[in-house]
Amino acid sequence: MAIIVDEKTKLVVQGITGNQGNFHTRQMLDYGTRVVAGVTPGRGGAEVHGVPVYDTVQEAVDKHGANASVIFVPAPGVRDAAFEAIGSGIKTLVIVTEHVPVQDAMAIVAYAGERGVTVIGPNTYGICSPGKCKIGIPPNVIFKPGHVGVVARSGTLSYEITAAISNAGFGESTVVGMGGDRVVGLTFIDVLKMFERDAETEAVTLVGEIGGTAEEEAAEFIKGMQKPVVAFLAGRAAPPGKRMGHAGAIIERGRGTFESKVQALEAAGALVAKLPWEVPDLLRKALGGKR
Amino acid sequence: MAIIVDEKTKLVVQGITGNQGNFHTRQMLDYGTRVVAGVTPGRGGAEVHGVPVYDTVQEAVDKHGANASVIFVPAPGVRDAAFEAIGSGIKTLVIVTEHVPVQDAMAIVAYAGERGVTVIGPNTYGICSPGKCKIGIPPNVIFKPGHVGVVARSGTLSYEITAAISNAGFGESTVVGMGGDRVVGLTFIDVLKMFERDAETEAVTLVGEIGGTAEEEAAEFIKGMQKPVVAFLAGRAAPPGKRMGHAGAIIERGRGTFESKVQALEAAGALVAKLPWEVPDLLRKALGGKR
Amino acid sequence: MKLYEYMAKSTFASAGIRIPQGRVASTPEEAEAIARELGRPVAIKSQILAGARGKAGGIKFADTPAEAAARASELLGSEIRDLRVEKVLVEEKLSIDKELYLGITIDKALKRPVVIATAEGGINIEDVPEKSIVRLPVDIVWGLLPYHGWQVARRLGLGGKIGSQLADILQKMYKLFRAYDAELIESNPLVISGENVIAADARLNVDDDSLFRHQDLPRVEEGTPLERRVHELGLAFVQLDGDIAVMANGAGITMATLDVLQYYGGRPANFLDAGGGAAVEPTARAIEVLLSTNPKAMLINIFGGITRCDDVANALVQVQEKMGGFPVPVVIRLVGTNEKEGLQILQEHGLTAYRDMGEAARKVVELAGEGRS
Amino acid sequence: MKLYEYMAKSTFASAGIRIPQGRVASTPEEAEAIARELGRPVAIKSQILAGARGKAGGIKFADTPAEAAARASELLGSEIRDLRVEKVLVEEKLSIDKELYLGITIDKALKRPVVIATAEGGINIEDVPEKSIVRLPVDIVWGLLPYHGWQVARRLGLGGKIGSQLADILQKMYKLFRAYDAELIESNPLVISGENVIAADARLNVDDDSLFRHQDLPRVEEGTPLERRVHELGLAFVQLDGDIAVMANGAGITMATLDVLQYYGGRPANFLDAGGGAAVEPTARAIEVLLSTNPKAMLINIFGGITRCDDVANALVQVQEKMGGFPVPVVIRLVGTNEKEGLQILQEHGLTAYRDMGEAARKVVELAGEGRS
Repeated sequence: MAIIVDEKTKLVVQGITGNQGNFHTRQMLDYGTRVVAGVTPGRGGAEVHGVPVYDTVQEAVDKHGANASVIFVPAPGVRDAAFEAIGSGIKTLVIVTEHVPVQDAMAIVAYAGERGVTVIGPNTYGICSPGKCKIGIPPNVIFKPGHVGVVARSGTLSYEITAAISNAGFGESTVVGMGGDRVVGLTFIDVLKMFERDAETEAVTLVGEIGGTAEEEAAEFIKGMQKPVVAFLAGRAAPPGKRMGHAGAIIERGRGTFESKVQALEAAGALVAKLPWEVPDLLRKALGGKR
Repeated sequence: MAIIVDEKTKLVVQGITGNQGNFHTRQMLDYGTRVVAGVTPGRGGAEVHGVPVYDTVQEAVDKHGANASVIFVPAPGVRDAAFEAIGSGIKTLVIVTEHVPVQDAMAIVAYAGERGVTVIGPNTYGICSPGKCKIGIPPNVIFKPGHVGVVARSGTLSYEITAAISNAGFGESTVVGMGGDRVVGLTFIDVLKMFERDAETEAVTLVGEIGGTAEEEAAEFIKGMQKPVVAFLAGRAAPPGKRMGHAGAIIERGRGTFESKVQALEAAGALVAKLPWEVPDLLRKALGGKR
Repeated sequence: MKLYEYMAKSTFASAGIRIPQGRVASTPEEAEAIARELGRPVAIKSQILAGARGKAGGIKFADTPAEAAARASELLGSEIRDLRVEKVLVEEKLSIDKELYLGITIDKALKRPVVIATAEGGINIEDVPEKSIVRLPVDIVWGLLPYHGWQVARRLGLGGKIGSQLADILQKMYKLFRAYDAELIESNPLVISGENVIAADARLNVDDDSLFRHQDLPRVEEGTPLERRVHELGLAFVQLDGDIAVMANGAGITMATLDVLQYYGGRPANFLDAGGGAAVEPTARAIEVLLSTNPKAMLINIFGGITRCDDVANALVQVQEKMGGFPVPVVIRLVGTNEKEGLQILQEHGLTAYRDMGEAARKVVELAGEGRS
Repeated sequence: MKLYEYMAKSTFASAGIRIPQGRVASTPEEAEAIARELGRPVAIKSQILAGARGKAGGIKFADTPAEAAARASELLGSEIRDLRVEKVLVEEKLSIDKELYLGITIDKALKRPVVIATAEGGINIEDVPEKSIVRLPVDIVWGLLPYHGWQVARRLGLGGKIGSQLADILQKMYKLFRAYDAELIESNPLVISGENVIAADARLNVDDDSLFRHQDLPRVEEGTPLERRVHELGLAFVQLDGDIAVMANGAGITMATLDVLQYYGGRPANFLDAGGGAAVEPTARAIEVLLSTNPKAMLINIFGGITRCDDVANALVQVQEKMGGFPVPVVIRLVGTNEKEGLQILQEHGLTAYRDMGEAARKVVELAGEGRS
């Protein structure tokens, strides 16, 4: 099981001949991900770490059965690359590139919606179902196969918490980085639904932050979940109205404050950690309590 | 029963304050069609033949439960009017206007497809379920309630044949003018499927013409139909390569000839009339044979 | 509306698609001057609105400016495929490694644009076997994206810089297709010449119905002088070989009228669709034009819907009075909207009408002295 | 990137949206000249990147050119809402019948543009009750169509010519929104003045990530001088009130670092996200900038992913050597990619690092002399 990606995932790397694409293809191969092809238009026929390079995603799909793609191309080319992946029959699309124009992101998400394609990102570290498949850029060492589903908006904070979960002995079913941009493919609710259905997942960790109302909306769904949810939220110390790097992390009109998120999540039955490394303790408590 | 429109159809007329819109609103009211509202942006508050006029289709939908619309606005405004109807929740859209740019028609049809809206036209005389509802511009007198479904590409020829069917004593379940343009909302197959399912329809008359391959494609479907089909095709005398008024009626590359259409239809079991007024005779024969 | 090659090429160039160097010329002297400027062998191409010019002798080559003048002189004023050559395009003669075909048109069944391409360009696309043709339907909403160009290139067996250029050209052609409301845009041949891909020919047919938003485009007229006269009345008209003039209202009924005439052994002189709701004036003018072609007889077949029978009757009466009576027998069939009023008007002027299309058709064939005996 | 009102208004005008007559001025003399040209009472509006200028005294009125010069002189060089006024916009004073608000922004949850409008314009949109606000999500694929404008007009209770103008303005604003990759475009107030609808104010915020395709736009800088210095390094930076300088890699972890510092009683001096994979040079420059603000201590919190621990270590060592030792205590937490190499480099230069974020945070709070006792 696990969600979205697993040992059946066959990955194509768009922008494989660039520095990032090249480096992380090596990392993903080392992790055991089935990287079946790379794409760089005009570079068809080349090879990167033994992975064949094509001019089009269609060739990777037709010749290797690729069903997932990861995009490392520079921001101005992301829209085209994403549309190519979606139009060529890819079912899971991970967009690592940051600084993608938000109107491009809206178009990509709309097109993917029409075609039933799952989009992770833009501006995501990616996704990992430990022991099965890692797509994106997180360090290989932080993951451990297990039964906690992790879903996060931000990257490094998510590594921090995932490493804490692994080190505490739990391990993860799947770790999903939704991406830090204002418009991304998945919502917390999308991912929570998948974890709720996934037989391998016993508890869920949600890593959120101030700004927007995504956590408040997630709380509505959490109310009806069978599986326990442990949350950590960043931004308690952020002053109102200051932009904290993520375009999404702007406190607007009294909504999306740290307090409103904590309140909503706790009211929905989630346990909210005060410090990142408290998450494993709360997981222990939650799993003890509900099971 | 009948197909697409019936006594439950509530019509809004877009462009009701124009000459054509005004005149045909009167005709449709006389026929008994439930014309519940008209729309002309900037003319909200007016009345035409007792029908209230609004600035937006949304008001007609919200206040009167309009579920169908007919468009009489000039060609340059059709795209906007059609998008408004589709976006406002209208379910059946009849576009009478001719000379709509074909790229506009493609966009309208694509948008309607996304929203599950039935589009009749552009460049159609409309649709009539005799005794229940007439939308568009055909003369009221040619229709008679009955059990023959009529589907046609062209207008006046379709009146000719419908009148012949009425005069012969049959009457029609529904008469559908798909529209004479290259790109229109419905195909013969779409309409044949509906007639095949419609309990009130006992036989179908298909009025086609040279050009394109719509009749050949229809023949494929007719093979599997339970109900008998009688066809008439125009264009036997047309010289190859000459454009005969309908943009669709160009003979291209040996496909779409008169002979290929007759052959395909006869092979599928349809009876093909040599002259328009032979249609009732063949209907009599077909209904006698199959029933 | 079809654009001449030189017009289509100028849109290609404005979109950044590479075309051969050259210009259009109306006289042999201009052709010579252009050839001298180019300073190399040239192609001289008749500017007519028809395909397969090469086979018909419409394209010639010249090595020197003097030769260019001579060849242009042969072409200018001549008739190629029944069309008079008024301009020639004088261009550098390309060195050709490979000829491709690349076009975008509308797929009526799919209701969307479709790219058509083949590596076997330069000849009639109709003659290329189906398996050598690449078809790529385009989503009208999302448009033709860069990767589509690459998909087409790969399916034509092209890669590297040539593949990249082809992908780029296709993008630009699609932008033109949309920007100009094209029914068809194509390059045949699209030529691979060394490291470059060049549109050696260009065609752009604009949807007539969209012309209201293309005021910037030149207006190109097509058809015989007679056809142009009727088109100016806003009516659809095609000249045919027979001698029974025909007017009906609606394309389908007009075609069916020709079919019925032929069925009874008559030979129609034309297709004239008076359309839906044409007013008295253009209808009268159209009748006059038809009579001016000296047919043996004329058939007016009206089933009034938007078209009102009284309008048609008034048009007929107007022409009759203006001409002092019809020069040939005119058979009228008149039913539908305002039928009673129409028949009344005819009667007052000594004209009669049939109610039945078949009878009217048989009568006009008889009066024309044709038909089955 | 926020545009100044006068820049936003020039895009409005280029799209055909009516704006008040007037021009921007940098001196009282210019303001006077513009008022003279206009020949009527004027408004003089501070050009600063902040809302609610009116309440803060940033908008003044003048009946004569001399008065305009006096008012401009008061505004120019002053500080409104902590921002220095360098330019004023001198415009005709409108006669106002009604003030509307009309804007388009991005709805993150719906992942599409959304029109926001209210008939209660001219004040803070935040203060308008929800029921008076019209929201209309726009399909990014099909765009904002003419009828949407009419729907908004009707929901604001507008019809006739005023409704028609509002519908037209909304269309044009959406085109600007798309053309300029806007995050926000708005007019507040959009004014009904007699028979006209006029954008009395205009705002256009462009998506920073899209600037590569907007080379034509002026570049407007925002933030404190210190913030601008760090932004030039390509890093996200916000000044705060405390005295513990902070650098971490990633927005979420940086926010969490601030939270943890605060939890232990520390007061962070800034938010600095060194981002994913910043190179040695900008990292070193950022550390220097942080140290230049005279904090009591500094915390470097790195969980290496794309960011490599050896790069961060090298940046620290570079700064240490350049400054001849750190002026304040620097606490380093370093784990993740190339951790071993990073720790080795630190050790060679007499520096140590924590593995645990909590310990590092407690330590830096202690060294800053803060925290719970």
